[in-house]
Amino acid sequence: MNGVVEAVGVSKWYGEVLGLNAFTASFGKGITGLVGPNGAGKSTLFKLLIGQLHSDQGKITLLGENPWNNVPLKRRLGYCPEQNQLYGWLTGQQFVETLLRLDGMPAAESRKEATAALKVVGLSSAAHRPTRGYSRGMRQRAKLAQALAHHPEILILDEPLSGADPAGRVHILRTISEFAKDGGHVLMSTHVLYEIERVTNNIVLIHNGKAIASGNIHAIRALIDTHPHAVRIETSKPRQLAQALARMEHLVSFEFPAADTLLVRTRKPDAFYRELPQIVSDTKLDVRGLESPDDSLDAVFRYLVG
Amino acid sequence: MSITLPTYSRLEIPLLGRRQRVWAIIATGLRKELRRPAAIVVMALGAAFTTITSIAILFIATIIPSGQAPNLTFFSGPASNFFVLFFVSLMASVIGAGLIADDLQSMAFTLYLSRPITQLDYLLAKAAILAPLVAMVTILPLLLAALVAAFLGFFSWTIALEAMGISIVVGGLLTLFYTAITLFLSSLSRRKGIAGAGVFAVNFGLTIPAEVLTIVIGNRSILYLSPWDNYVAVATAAFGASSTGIDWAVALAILLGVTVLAALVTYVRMKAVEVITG
Amino acid sequence: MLVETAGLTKVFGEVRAVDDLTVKIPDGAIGLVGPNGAGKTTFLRLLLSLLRPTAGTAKVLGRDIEDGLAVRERIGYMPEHDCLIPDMTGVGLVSYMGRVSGLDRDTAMSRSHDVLQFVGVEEERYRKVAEYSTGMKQKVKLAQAMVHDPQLYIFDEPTTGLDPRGRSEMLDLVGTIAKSPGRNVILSSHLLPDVETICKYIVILDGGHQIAAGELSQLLSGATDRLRIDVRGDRDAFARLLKDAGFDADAGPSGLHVSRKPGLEAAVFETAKSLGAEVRYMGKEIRSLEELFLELVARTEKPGA
Amino acid sequence: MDWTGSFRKAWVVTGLTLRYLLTTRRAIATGLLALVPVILTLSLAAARVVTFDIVLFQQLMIPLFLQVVLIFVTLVNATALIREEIDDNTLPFLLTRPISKPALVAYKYIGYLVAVLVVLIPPIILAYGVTEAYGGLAFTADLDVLGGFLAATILGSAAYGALFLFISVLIRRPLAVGLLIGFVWESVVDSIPGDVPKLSVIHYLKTILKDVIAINPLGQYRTDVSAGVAAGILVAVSIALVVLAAFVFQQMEFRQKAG
Repeated sequence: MNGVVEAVGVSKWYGEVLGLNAFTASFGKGITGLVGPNGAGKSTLFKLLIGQLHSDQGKITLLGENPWNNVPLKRRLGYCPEQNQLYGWLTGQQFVETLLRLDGMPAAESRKEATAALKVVGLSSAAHRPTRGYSRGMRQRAKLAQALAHHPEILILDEPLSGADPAGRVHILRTISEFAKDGGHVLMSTHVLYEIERVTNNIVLIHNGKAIASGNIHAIRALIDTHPHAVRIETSKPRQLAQALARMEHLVSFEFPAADTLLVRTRKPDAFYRELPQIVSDTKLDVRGLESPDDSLDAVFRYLVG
Repeated sequence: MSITLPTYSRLEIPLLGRRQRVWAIIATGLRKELRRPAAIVVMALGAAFTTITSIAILFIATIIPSGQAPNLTFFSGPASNFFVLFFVSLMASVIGAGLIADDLQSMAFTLYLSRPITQLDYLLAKAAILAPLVAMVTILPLLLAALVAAFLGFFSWTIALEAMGISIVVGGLLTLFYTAITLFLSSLSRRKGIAGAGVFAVNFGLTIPAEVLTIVIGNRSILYLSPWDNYVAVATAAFGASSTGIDWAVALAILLGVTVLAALVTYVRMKAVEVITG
Repeated sequence: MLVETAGLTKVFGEVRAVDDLTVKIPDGAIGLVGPNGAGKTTFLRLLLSLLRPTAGTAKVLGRDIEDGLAVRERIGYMPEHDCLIPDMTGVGLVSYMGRVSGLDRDTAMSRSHDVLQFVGVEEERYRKVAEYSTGMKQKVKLAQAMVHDPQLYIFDEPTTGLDPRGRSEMLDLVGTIAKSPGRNVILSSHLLPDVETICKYIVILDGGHQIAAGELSQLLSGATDRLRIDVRGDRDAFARLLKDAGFDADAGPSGLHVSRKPGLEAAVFETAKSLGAEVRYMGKEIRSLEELFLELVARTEKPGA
Repeated sequence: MDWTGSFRKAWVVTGLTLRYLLTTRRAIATGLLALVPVILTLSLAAARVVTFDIVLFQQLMIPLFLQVVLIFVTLVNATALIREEIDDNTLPFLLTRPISKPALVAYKYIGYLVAVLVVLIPPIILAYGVTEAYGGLAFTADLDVLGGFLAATILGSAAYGALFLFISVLIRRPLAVGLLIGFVWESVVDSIPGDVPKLSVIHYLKTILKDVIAINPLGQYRTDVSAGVAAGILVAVSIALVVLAAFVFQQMEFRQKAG
């Protein structure tokens, strides 16, 4: 039990509605990405971790402690909720500053730290405007600033990228990476898979209140490697190539969807990719392009979730 | 599970005009209120209570010998029935307070605005939802009281019919006033509770002190402060009864003025409402 | 022309949300992109005639935006934020909105079932909107925009908050609409891959100005003819061997990028064979809209903006 | 226990609450209503009403100030403290800070008390001042009346606030229930015989006024407790209700609106 988050058989129900169902997982250091469809239980997990909900069953710990009504633990975490509401009548600066002072920081110091945090998230120019006029992307940054400003050990970010524009996404992801580089832990959920791939190798797939896969992205890639793949090869001689490839035992079918295309289905993608260069360079066949729609986090997600 | 896409289908007939669009809002709004338990309870209680008390007031007036033959002036009694004030406040806060506030809260206001109607259409439709429901405690009891009295032979049909006509005008005035005030309060905040509390505050915050003061110092011009007393002055004058001490014409001007002002401010405010999205 | 504006300006206090904007947008599937605060939402609201321009004029489908009713009769709008009436059923809400647009009761009901069927809201249509999931709400929002069969659809961030499956379903729906003859789409989104999937023509706004507009394929054609190769194995060694063979390969986070020269493909497989590496992807390096966008926005970035 | 830290947090939460209650639009509405007594006394003075004296002041302020303004202002403000943060989803920002939930309730309640007193006290003093000035009396002439009303305002704000705060923690639509209690129950309770009036706040407020003030329209008011006891009961009830609210809040779970 030395993970940042340890959950053993955690269940949470809202009346009859499922939140988490015997959720068991252990998250390590650095950045961990939580991926799952809407209603899978990501927000429920976060709320349990920040002590806003009480689990019905099982045991959950954050940084080794039980989070429910645990006041001292709050100093060590920063949370960025999914909702976009802020205190509209405060400016960004006042917002972060006030929350810092609630951490027990003296006024002068919290002003300095708030200014610094807003600078980190790139919100300095709007810091003195009331937050009610902020766009979604600016709200995301303000929420991130208040989560970061007191230098917590762990950041819990619920959909931190939703609503941010492309430049904002890049900025937020960079901020998160730097936080993790300085030794912080980050748990973040997102729907946009290719973006989580940019900042972390650790992901947890949640579905129906359970962790269905977790760990290094390469381990999940291994999952990809064992489920059937379709590979589209662009070549001037698709039939000759098909003949050459036919000696692979794990191939299921060949298709010729276009004059210069060969579509191969294989049961063992890793073996296929390992053997392919040998065959291509031995036969000197002209292969111009190679792609597989099944070789992505998106695809593995679809495969596991069905 | 994957979805299959049925084909995109075309609409072949032209759109109806603005009047039908506004009517759609009214009809849907009314139907919704008539299905809400809270609204039904308040309406039923309100209509029943005000009607019964109005009839009672009318009977008592005819039974007590006043040296007068039953005439139109007897109807000023039910018209100034204090229960009307109470229930009109209750109905305004239960039904009216959410009419605009809810749309602001759920941001459905944007949805209305993206339709081919104007802000004015929207407001008129909302007013048309509230007004008939308010009329159930402002006009209906007076009509029923006159009807019952005529059937029982206390009044001649001529007098009863005349009383009903006046009731519609006078009750209509009160209905308009409360509709405008309630919609104004409802447009101020996206929390309908505050609008509802506001109706109570306006009513009791003005009527109670005005009446207390009048009794204590005997200067009746203070009653101009109270919308309810203005209405009573207009109603008694309309039924030809002796004056309550304040000039009905001034009272009428105040009521109409406030109604128009509230409607105007609401309209200007709704035009300026901007839902922040980013 | 779908949209034509001349000197369109909208000022809120000191902020010039839309600033002297003159654009000509052709019919079809249009992508509207720009950073936060670029004036996209204001621009869309001006087109819907929900805001009165401070200066300038605009025509939508040939009609002046002064004539708000006529314009809105022809537009279906799907706002970004939640906007559904929570205590109505899905089918009730859609048919209600149809009637407010001017459909008669029966047509509104029939259309409402049709469009809910189209967007894939099945049995749930009889439940109250408050109980819907995010994806379902998004679909109802789309359905209410379709009910009066408008000529122009305006989608403001239709995929926000959706999970990958919801997102691809939504994009399929938007794509189907965009492909229907006589139906035009303006799609405003931060998710540039979405825009790339749907739109043929894009308009990029920043600071209330148009900073670029044109056919997507042309805007993106500036990319040189390069190959991207996704290698599983020793990527750096792979790049070194290719360089030794005379190709200017460099390793980036998304794989190797190599200028295309004759014999490259053969060399790639040769190298893979000698290193025992796997080639997972090999194909044209497409300059993505995101790269173009970041480049353009960086160029026009004003200090303190 | 880190006392300076707790004090600092109390200061911040109280300040935040004050700011919310006094700088948003609701402050305009409550402020306007609170000004009605002043406007009334000013117009009475301007109209040169003969009987305008300290007895009239009381006759006016009991139904108007105690039974309408006080209830409305405390209701609108006290129900905002927790319930509006829940509705607006802003509560997580406070709940992820190292401050316990009961402390949060207590500090917010203090902020509320300051805010409503800022809104309610000046008008009552002003109205009193206008009355005395009109009668040509010194400001100190009827200090017992002013004192009685100030005490009733402070204790009433505390008790109603605690009551409405407790309701707002318990149920989702606190304003509706609050309206019923405040405008219906509190106004009819006096006409119920027996000990029933003791179940209302207004009973104790009137008791205090009756006991403290020499010239008194409440002279005939039926009550069997003294001002001191009444004040004690109100304070005890306020504290009990705030503690209850804090306890319920401590055990509450917060789920966002579906989405």
